[in-house]
Amino acid sequence: QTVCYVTAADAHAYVTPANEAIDGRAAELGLEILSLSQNFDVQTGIEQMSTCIARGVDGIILWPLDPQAYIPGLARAQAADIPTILINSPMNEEADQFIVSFTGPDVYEEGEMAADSLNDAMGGAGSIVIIAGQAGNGTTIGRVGGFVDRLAEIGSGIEVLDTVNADFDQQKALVASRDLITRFGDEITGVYANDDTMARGFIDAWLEAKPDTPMPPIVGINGQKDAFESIRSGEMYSTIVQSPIEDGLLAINTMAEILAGNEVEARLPIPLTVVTSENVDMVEPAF
Amino acid sequence: MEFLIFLQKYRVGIVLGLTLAISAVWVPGFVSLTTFSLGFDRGSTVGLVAIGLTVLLIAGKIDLSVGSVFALSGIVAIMLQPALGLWPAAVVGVLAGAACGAFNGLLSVVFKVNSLVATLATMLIFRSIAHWLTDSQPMAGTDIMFSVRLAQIYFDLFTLRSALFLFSILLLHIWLSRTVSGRNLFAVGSNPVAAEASGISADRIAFLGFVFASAMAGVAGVLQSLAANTGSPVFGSEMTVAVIAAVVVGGTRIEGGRGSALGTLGGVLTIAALTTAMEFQSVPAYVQRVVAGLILILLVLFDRTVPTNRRTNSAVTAAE
Amino acid sequence: MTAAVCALRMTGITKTFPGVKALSDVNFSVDYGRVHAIVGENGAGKSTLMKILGGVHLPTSGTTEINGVEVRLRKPADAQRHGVRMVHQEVNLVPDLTVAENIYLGRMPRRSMFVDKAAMVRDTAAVLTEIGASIDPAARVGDLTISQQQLVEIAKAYSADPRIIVLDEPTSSLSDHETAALLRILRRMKDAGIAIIYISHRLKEVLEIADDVTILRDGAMIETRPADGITPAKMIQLMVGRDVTNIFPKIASTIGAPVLRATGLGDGATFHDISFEVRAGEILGLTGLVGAGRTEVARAIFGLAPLPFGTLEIGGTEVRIASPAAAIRAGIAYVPEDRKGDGIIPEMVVRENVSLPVLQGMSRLGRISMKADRALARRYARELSIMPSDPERKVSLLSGGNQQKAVIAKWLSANPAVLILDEPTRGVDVGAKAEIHRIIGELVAGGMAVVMISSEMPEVMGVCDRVIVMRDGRASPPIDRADLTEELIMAHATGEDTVDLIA
Amino acid sequence: MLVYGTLSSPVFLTTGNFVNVFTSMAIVGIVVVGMTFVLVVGGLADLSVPATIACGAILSLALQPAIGPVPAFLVAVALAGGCGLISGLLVGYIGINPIIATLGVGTIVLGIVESLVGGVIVYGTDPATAELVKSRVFGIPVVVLIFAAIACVGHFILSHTYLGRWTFATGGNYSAAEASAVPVRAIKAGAFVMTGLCAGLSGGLLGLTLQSARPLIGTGYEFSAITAVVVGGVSIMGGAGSIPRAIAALIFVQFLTNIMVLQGVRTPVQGFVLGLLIAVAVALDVALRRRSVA
Ligand SMILES: Nc1ncnc2c1ncn2[C@@H]1O[C@H](COP(=O)(O)OP(=O)(O)OP(=O)(O)O)[C@@H](O)[C@H]1O
Ligand SMILES: Nc1ncnc2c1ncn2[C@@H]1O[C@H](COP(=O)(O)OP(=O)(O)OP(=O)(O)O)[C@@H](O)[C@H]1O
Ligand SMILES: O[C@@H]1[C@@H](O)[C@H](O)OC[C@H]1O
Ligand SMILES: [Mg+2]
Ligand SMILES: [Mg+2]
Repeated sequence: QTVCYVTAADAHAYVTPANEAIDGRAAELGLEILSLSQNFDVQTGIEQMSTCIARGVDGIILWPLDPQAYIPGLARAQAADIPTILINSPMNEEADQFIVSFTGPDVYEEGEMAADSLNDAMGGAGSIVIIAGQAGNGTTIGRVGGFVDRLAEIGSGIEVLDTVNADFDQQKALVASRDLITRFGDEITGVYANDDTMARGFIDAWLEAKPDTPMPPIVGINGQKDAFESIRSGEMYSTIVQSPIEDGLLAINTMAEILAGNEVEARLPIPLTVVTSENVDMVEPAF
Repeated sequence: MEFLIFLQKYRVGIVLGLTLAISAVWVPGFVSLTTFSLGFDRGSTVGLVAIGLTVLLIAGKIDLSVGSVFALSGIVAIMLQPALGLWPAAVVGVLAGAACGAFNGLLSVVFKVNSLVATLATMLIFRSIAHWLTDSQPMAGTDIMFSVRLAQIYFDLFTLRSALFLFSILLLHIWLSRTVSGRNLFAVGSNPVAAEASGISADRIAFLGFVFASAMAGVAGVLQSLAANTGSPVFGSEMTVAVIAAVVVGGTRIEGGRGSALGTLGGVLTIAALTTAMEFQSVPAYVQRVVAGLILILLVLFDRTVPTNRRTNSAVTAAE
Repeated sequence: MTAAVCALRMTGITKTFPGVKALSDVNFSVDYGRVHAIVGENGAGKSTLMKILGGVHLPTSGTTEINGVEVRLRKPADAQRHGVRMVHQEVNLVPDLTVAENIYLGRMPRRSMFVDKAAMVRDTAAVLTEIGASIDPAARVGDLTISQQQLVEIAKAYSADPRIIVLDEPTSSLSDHETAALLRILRRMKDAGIAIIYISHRLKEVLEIADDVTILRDGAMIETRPADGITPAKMIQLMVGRDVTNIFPKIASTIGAPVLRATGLGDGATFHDISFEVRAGEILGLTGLVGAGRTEVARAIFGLAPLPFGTLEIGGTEVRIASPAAAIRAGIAYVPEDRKGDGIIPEMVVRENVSLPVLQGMSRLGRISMKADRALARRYARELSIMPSDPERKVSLLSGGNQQKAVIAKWLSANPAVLILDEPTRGVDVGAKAEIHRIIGELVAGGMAVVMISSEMPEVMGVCDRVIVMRDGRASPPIDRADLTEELIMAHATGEDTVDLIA
Repeated sequence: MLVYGTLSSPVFLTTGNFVNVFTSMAIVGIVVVGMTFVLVVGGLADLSVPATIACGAILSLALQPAIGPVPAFLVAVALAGGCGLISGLLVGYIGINPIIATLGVGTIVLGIVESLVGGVIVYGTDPATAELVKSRVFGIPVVVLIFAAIACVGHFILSHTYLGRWTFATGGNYSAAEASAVPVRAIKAGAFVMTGLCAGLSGGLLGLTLQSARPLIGTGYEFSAITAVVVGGVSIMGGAGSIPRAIAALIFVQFLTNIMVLQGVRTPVQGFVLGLLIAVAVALDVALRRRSVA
């Protein structure tokens, strides 16, 4: 049986290991994977959905980069009796009727966890910048929304100086951080990055601009190796381990269940762990 | 030699035929109505924009801003839905596209800014406006079920969009080959001095060319936004290159004066077929790009190096 | 047959270009149903007068009346509206359109919004047959030869039902057969009452077709008279009208050994079997009518165009020249005829233009020695008295004549053994002309060998030691200075019988 | 503008801010040097820059384990130059429109480089190299020094050598330059090689700085570079321009952006201002030129 996998990108710190996990597991399960990369372009993804349907595959795993735009494609897939699940990023509720399941992290919860962690680090007061992922991406919306809501909920005294989009991209984060550091300088007493690659970008910008000033506490997401090292060295405060491998495995395993005719849950989360200097040596980095 | 000239003349058709033939043999499940209808549908977004760009390139100008106009028109069409209703909002979206074209025309024709530079600037400007209007967040429309209907396939062959594309190509073909204004377009792109001397206003035609190109990008953008029920500031950011490639593969010359509707159809279908076939085979995106790039370069190379017995006496300068 | 009103009356037309007075106070009129020829040397102002009529140029002063009414012709469309159609000296067609579309450009027959292609092709075929051209109406114009394109231009003008038609050297690239057909159609047009203005250097043709002849010289109208009873010799005398040797003083020089010897040169298309030699201290003239192939020969020798046939020797050793750089190394320099197109780099200052061919030589490790660069420019600005003498001026701001001097300076800087000058005085005024001739004279006096291509008879007569005349890509044997007469050159250039001409 | 910056923001006139502006300018600045050659020679624009940057970045990291950091860097830059050579041959010798040629070559080269590394993101294996490019000499970041050196070399070539003079001549009047024994084809091709090398160098430095490289790493640099060059008054029709002017325009654009950042102007508006700046600068340039001719 063939499964179409419309992934976010070929080359990305988080997405690539997820892709590899899916390919590897699919081989074990005897599933053929038709892997299509959107290269972070929604338009491309929408067109690739058509290819999947035309190809008459047995199932589709979609990594949505937009909460709405794929809905007609999902509807088409449903009309063609092709079961579709979403991986990693959520879509709006309207999409629910067209999909069998959404596997992946609870991104809203990640936002909340990040808020708690940063609030701890900053003692409940200070001013921060948020380096967000792609504008309009479901993950970005969830991670920023959960974060901001949680700060309000716990009555934190943390003020958000600015939120910028850096598209889950280290280099864009570097450029954006330079601007933020230029603009706010020492006013920045904390940083929330929507993932660790972007946290890395901020760290580099800070080291470049203020090599002699201590780094403000930074919270990231993903739990990748170099984030662990940064936590050890004190450059980062915490990260949230969200394993791309588990992300990928859950999706492909769920698809296998569906293809075998079994019922699956409409929402299947992957585990999340907050890592700080306290537990950094007890947890395995995600990748 | 005769043979080469034959190849040269029908190169788009030949390349399309080869693509289809090879795909049919090597790609299992490729030959089917569904593949055809969906491949066509996929080509039609790029295709509608390509129609506009074909006209503009024939007139000897270029427009890099079509991708931004694509996004902006779609946003306008979605944004105004609550206020105006779906169809009127769509019309205003297309008009917004045309207005962008008028601005391009103003820069290029009135202020004499080279079209490459002018539309590079407006590419940034229109994209900024798109971000500004949406606050950089994609914006949802009012009726998702309409989008689902729009994506429907009729008679196992057409979606609304692909039917519109095909119809537009037909109109373009008639316009370019049969009408006076169509022929004047070629004259302006090929030798503006001779065209002026024959009483044709080259400036007016170039201006209208910009308006048309942007209006077509507007049509494509509005349709895309309706189909996705989303107006997004990031839509169309990868589009311009794909469109230029399709048009040039279709035999339209970037220096102006030569091109055809059927060529553009061929170019769009070739690229759609190629992409679909390679995706069927799970060929990685970067390999797909190598193949597409090679076809582009080889066709243009072929165009340059196979001499028809032409002896051009009027120097036609590059791009503008 | 004289109509009640003149088709055209141009009164007191003066036209100045920057640095050149192309026309001064010209009066010119044409009647319906007559062929009116304009003759004159190159640069006499014929084309300029016609471009004013065609709405291409505005006159500096003077009035134009068409059909008895004064008109202002600001653009080609204005002239066309008044029934004036032009066949310009330079072909100006749209290469990517078909013959039929070119002929009907701007006025295609329509059925509602569509081009009535059938009608257009039918009419085109009819027009082409009428003027005796066998060209496919559906052919792409860019695929035609120059002479076919010329015929398309003629058909285009003719098919527009003009009241006044202007043909500016329409036959310069036509074969005898095509020319004869054209003259037939002109007679028919004349009988239909059209006013025809006909410009040609082929005097026999002029006499065959014209009713009236106007002679222009140096931008002034010399005389209009009926064609009856005028002879070619008389026409030439009126055209030249001055003592040639006085205007172009020849500087004495001693002629030495052959420097460049060309044997059997041919490019397989525009010129064939060209042989000549040019000696140190000598000016070899290369003349002929426009389009005879002289420029092609020069470009091929200089490595700008392929030279598949023949051999070149410099100072007795055979050289192969594949590029201008090779030509410079061999000691050949070439001042091109199209100053704007091939001569100057407009955005550069005079200094930068002048040193272009020798830059490498004045550089060390790639770095240009500014000292050498400046010195070179100053030296030539002085020697050629380029005005203004500041070498840091943008060359595009100089007058035509001074631009030409800058281009010549550029080639002198390469210190060539042979200098080929293509129309070195085209488009420059009389003063600058004399200067350029002086410079050339001094160069040969210094031992350089010069080949000068020129269409201007007086210039050729005045300056050259020997002359070869080209016609249709072939060269006459050299004529020594002692034997030179304008009639002889004309005879070679037009291929007409000398006896006929003198008679 | 500098005055405005100083008055409006206390941060503006700090060394820290200046160092930042120059650091973020350095990478695109190196590309600007090459792109100036392309525009001056009449080559319209080199759109393969994103691909050549990626080539430099990806290969200088990917080849590190195999051949060591320095050779990897050199090979990456050389291959980027080779990519420029292919564009140059197509444009200069075959006469293909530069837009098409560079788009096509860029697509192909990027695809090949990606295939070589299996299409995934590439990480650095030698952190010392990152330290090196991020280090400072007399307080000036090394990348800024490299940029300054490249700019000087570029300016020297364009304005003081015969190759530069030939570049102007070729762009100013192709057939006149050809008739003046300038090797026009080679000069035209050379401008693209130059840009390939510059972009490769930029990409290599970028890769070493980030210690990771993705295929899309160079996206947008071509337009930033063209922007600086045309705002600097280099005509896209060729034949005029200078590297100091292009760099002055780049600095202008960077400080303009910097001031906008300091003022909290949102990113979309920055794009708007930049677009308008290009349009107005070029329109003015055209108008002034026409007046001086008339
Ligand atoms: N661009 C061109 N394409 C094709 N044929 C041409 C072209 N230019 C000139 N010819 C033809 O080549 C032949 C030789 O032209 P050439 O320019 O060498 O003549 P010439 O004697 O130098 O005349 P001129 O006074 O125009 O310089 C002519 O028959 C002309 O019609
Ligand atoms: N656009 C122009 N700018 C400057 N000078 C010009 C221009 N056009 C023509 N001239 C000059 O005006 C004078 C008359 O040129 P014109 O072309 O009218 O001569 P002609 O009699 O047609 O010669 P030919 O027989 O060579 O065609 C010449 O000195 C010419 O160089
Ligand atoms: O953590 C992120 C993932 O969940 C998102 O969707 O894409 C980029 C990743 O870094
Ligand atoms: Mg003339
Ligand atoms: Mg000539």
